[in-house]
Amino acid sequence: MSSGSSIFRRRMVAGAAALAAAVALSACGAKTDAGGSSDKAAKADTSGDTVKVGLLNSLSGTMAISEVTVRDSLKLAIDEINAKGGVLGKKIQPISEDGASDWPTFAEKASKLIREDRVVATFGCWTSASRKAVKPVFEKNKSLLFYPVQYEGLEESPYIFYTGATTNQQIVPALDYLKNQGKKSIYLVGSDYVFPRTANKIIKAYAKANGMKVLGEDYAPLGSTEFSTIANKVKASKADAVFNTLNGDSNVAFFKEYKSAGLTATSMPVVSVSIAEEEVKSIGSQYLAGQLTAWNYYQTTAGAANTEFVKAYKAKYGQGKPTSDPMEAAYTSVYLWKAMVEKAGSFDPEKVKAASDGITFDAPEGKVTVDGASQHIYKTARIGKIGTDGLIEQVWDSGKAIKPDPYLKGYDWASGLS
Amino acid sequence: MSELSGLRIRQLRVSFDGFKAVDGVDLDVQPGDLRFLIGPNGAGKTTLVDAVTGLVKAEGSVLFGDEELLGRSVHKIARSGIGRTFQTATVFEELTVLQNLDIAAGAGRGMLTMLRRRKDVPESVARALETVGLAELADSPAGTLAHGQKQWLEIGMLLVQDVRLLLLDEPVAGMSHDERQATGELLERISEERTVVVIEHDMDFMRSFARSVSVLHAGKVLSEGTVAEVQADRRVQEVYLGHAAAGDVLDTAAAPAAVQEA
Amino acid sequence: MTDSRMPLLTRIPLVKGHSARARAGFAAAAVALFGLAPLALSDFRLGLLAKYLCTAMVAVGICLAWGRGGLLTLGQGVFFGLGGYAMAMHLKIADAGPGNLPDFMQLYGTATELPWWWQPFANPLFALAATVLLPMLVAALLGSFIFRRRVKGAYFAILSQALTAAFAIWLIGQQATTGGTNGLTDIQGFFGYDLNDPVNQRMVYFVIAAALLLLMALARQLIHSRYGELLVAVRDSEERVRFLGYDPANVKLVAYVVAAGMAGLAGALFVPAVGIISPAMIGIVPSIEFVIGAAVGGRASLVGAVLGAIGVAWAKTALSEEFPAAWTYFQGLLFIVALAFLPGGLASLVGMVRRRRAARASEEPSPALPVGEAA
Amino acid sequence: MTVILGQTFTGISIGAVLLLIALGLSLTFGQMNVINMAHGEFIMAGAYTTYVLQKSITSAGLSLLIALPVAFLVAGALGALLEWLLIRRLYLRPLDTLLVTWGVSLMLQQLARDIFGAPNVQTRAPDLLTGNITLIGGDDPLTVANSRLFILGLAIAAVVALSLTLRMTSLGRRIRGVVQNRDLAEVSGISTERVDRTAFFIGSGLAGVAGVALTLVGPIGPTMGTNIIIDAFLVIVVGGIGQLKGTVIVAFVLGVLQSVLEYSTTVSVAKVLVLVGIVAFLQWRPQGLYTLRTRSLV
Repeated sequence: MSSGSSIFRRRMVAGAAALAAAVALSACGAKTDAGGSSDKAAKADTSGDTVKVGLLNSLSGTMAISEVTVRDSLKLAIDEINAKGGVLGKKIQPISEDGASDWPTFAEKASKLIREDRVVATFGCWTSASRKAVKPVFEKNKSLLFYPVQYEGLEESPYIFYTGATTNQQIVPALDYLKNQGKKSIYLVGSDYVFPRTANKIIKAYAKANGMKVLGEDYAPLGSTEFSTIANKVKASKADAVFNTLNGDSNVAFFKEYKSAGLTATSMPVVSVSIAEEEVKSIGSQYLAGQLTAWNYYQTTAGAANTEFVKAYKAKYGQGKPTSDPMEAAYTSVYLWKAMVEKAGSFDPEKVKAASDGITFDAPEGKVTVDGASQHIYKTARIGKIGTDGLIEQVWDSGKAIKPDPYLKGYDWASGLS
Repeated sequence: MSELSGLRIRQLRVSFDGFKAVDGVDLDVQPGDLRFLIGPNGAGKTTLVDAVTGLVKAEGSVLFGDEELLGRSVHKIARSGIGRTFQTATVFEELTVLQNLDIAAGAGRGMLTMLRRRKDVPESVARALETVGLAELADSPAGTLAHGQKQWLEIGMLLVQDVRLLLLDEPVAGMSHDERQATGELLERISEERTVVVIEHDMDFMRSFARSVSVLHAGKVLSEGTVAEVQADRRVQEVYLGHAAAGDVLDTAAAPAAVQEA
Repeated sequence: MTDSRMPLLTRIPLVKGHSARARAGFAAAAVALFGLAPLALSDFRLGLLAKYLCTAMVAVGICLAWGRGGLLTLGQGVFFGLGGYAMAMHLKIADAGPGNLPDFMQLYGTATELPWWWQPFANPLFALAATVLLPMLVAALLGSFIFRRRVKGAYFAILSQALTAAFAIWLIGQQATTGGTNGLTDIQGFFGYDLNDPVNQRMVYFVIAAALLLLMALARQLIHSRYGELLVAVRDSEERVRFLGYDPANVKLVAYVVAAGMAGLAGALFVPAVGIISPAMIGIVPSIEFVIGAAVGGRASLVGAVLGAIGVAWAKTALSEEFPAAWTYFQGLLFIVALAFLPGGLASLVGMVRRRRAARASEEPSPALPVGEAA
Repeated sequence: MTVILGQTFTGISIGAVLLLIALGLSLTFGQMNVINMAHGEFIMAGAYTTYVLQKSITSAGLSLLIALPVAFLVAGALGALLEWLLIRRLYLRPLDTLLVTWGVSLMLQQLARDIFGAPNVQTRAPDLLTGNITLIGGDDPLTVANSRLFILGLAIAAVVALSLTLRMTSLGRRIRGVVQNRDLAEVSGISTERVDRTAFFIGSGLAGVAGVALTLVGPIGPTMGTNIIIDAFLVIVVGGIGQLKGTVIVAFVLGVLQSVLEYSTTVSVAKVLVLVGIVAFLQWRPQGLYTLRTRSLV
């Protein structure tokens, strides 16, 4: 008995010591909060020759494929700005954090960037879920996030600038295009998450008001790669077109199945809103040629600013790397932030916000303007057709930059949506 | 100590995918008997014990006292006072001898007792430790016991379980001569208060300790009686004892298997 | 048939503990958690530690179910999620205020009032009880089916993994009422306390630390009770236990249900600590990550499992920040090394060193403890 | 009517994919009673083999045909290596094996990412396999995709080849001997070590073949294995250990069930329902559809 208990005691003591060590480990690199605990908003550090900005992207996990390209193009913009002297005379020092495709991790890393690294602004996030996860963190700490991806709208956070398209700059124009092409019925296919479900809600409202029929609506779990049943249903519906909000791997399986079912871009075109140049590369133009996409930017978009952007990107990351809409929006977001800071003459988030309205930038997609009220930007909608060479050729654009309307207040048919 | 009960098996049949492992066995074991079941490999001995203890499904009838066992689940049969051992000693190797016995003693314990710590050694456990001669090793992990000691521990577990019928599957396989002798004497003592059935290939051991013997062959009872009666049975000699060497072969074959699995 | 006689390597003797000494150990842990950590760590790091401690709470249950009971549950995410959602549902209702719908329902849903299955969670007592009881109830239902039919070993592991996948898919599919992939986010208050206030965040940390110690004490009591001995017996030879007159299904069920309750509590406390619960915490990958911590530290050792869970969670934060690719290799290596070559986890290293030292000190062979792998 | 027939065909084609994935798994699970979580990554290895071969062989059809045996060898070699390095050391520890092979699968995925990049890669399918044939013409035609027919044919061929190997060759007899009674097999002079490794080689090789087939219908990327492997495990669990017929029947039944439920509900609900069905099934047959009876007691 007694020998047993002494062993146990030593074990517990050792355990406690180890626990203490673990605690010390997690303290590594920790800085104590200077301002004390009552200070709610962490103050960004602008005292030195450099200012830190956060880059918050998934560098691992399922979303890494897409988000790494965004991080790369953010770095490109930062390098360019630093080469030309920085912002307000200070060099930008990017702090890159991995959101690991996991929403709580995004929240944790956002918090770290703001409170530990004291960044002046953060760029990143891709999925709506990750944006929703970090939104309270940025609001709580009164720090700015620049979000570069097209999304489902219905959001205006005072501390987020949205440089990707909201629904009235991507989905609604795409529907207008289909309507003008004489498509009377559509079938909705999407991955099972927030963006497709919300987008489809808007599409259904639009269809109802515009005399289009929605013949079916199917969602596949994210990562799902078995699409034979959905292809059957789509085929049986005999719709005029398919509106596709699938994400990632699912697109590959869907288009392979689509072609196998004998459906083609001429018999039943598919409009996709999540397929950019990079995705085309991984699916294969064999399956995609002739299908449509809706974005605000393509690698082929005309203009000197884009030629330069594509050239710079390829020079930095390799000739084989295509540029895409979210990458362009991310690149643009850094320049927009720079312009706001310079106009405000300060890195202070409140002053930057106040200075944001009307800021313009000659972006690769064309001239963009910040709408200070919604903190979204004016963007031109573009419909593209995927060519046999894997590039996307613009077949239609909205002519002018569309004013962002995240809550679709300007559209009567959308009044019941939120 | 509870009252002695006997075992009464009628027309027991067990088949595996058409193969009749036990094919209409009638068997009576009197209360307090020390019965040996012998027979060549594949005769159905172990399957018979499996059927009685609920491990395999069987047809027919198995009465213990006047309780019908067939159709009950394994642990319910165990609770009605029947315990068994396996060809390979299966004790809980990571628990101590004492803990092994304590678990065996505890099937009837209530929730509260279970959730508390063992404060002292229950009396039945202490007695069993003495009976099987493992008192010295009470705090050793069972995994460190020698092969023979594990078999004794298993028997001890049946004692604290307070079973009225012990079914032992080759308890002396792999034991030294002295250990066999000790085990045999232990079984004799136990059978004063309980009914014991032993499956055994060791003919010497059988001859020394069996009170009665049943010979199984091809899923049926071939012969039954005292050692002398069975030995005198021509049919038994033919299928089994007749091949003089058969018993020896079986003995030596059993040994390495036991060692390997220990 | 499968692995009821898994020759385990976790040859850690069941030590007869002395509760006074154990209390000293717990006191030391309490000092570390309540004294040292808050002093040494910034608010941000303390928040991280709170998150790690939540995974450690799950590890306590895994230690019991897997380390002691041999039930490799690759589905703890289900119970973590149930607890987390139960808590978050209440907090969302409370945030919205009486008569209002939680924000995401207004965005994605069409309902004008709370779905019926949300309504009970408006009651704080119901929600609190549900965080623990709901996972336990689900585990009891599942377990009584699964164990009674003797689904075990790898079958059980695969089934539990499939269940967690199914649960995550279901949650995601119900966007209007569960928030879909987003989960329940933007949680502001915790029973009247503003979670944005760092002081309250600290309080949440203390609650979590206290809960962890409580669960460890509970698990320790169970492990050292007669039940704990029986559980090990069931792990090592289920059939044998059955022949002793026990129903092993019940023995396993208790461990499974308790582990589920612990995961549920962990999930519930994760919500105020991180401010979000989402299906990302529930699927196959997070469920298996709960297991790896316990495996590295030592699945059968309570302290080992807890430290392993904290250590792995910390390593994930630290390494994935700098080297995301290397982290994946490292994680893979952890699985391989911990399970193939050090199945008792780090705790078994401590044991080995101690035995060697004891042997040297007494110049006698060490007490007969079988070391290494059988068979 | 066409819908019902169409969904049945779809189900059979889903089942064929499942079967092809699960076939090798069934062999390794039956052989050593271990769940190999890295099986999905062997499938991935097969798919990447196709991709690499297409870089040097431009004809899509020819490269696909060559990829079949090459992928078998590549994945088989990986499997044998895994068996030799790790799994044989974990004999009788199925749960540890499961987690260890999960670790291996993580590392293999990352390796693929480092070699081929994180994004999916594309392969070209031969034109013959991207079309379809019409079974019932008319207004509501019933068509079957050629790629699916190819996979069905491949799955049947694999089953036939495997079962002939198991029945007719001495290797097969040795494998079956070990599956039924390892100790006895060992005592009778069979080198169980060599049989184990060979079985693992064949089982993993079949995963490679499945990977080649999957390039026709799904994405080719580092995570392609994990996305489909759980379904394959369920096939094995429900089918039972060590018997091909269980795997074959269950793969097709699950495929049809999945496709019918998907059609009548949604994909998510179908997945959940199938799982609930599996739990219910295991209540009825806890060891799966078919089990080998052995006389081992514990």
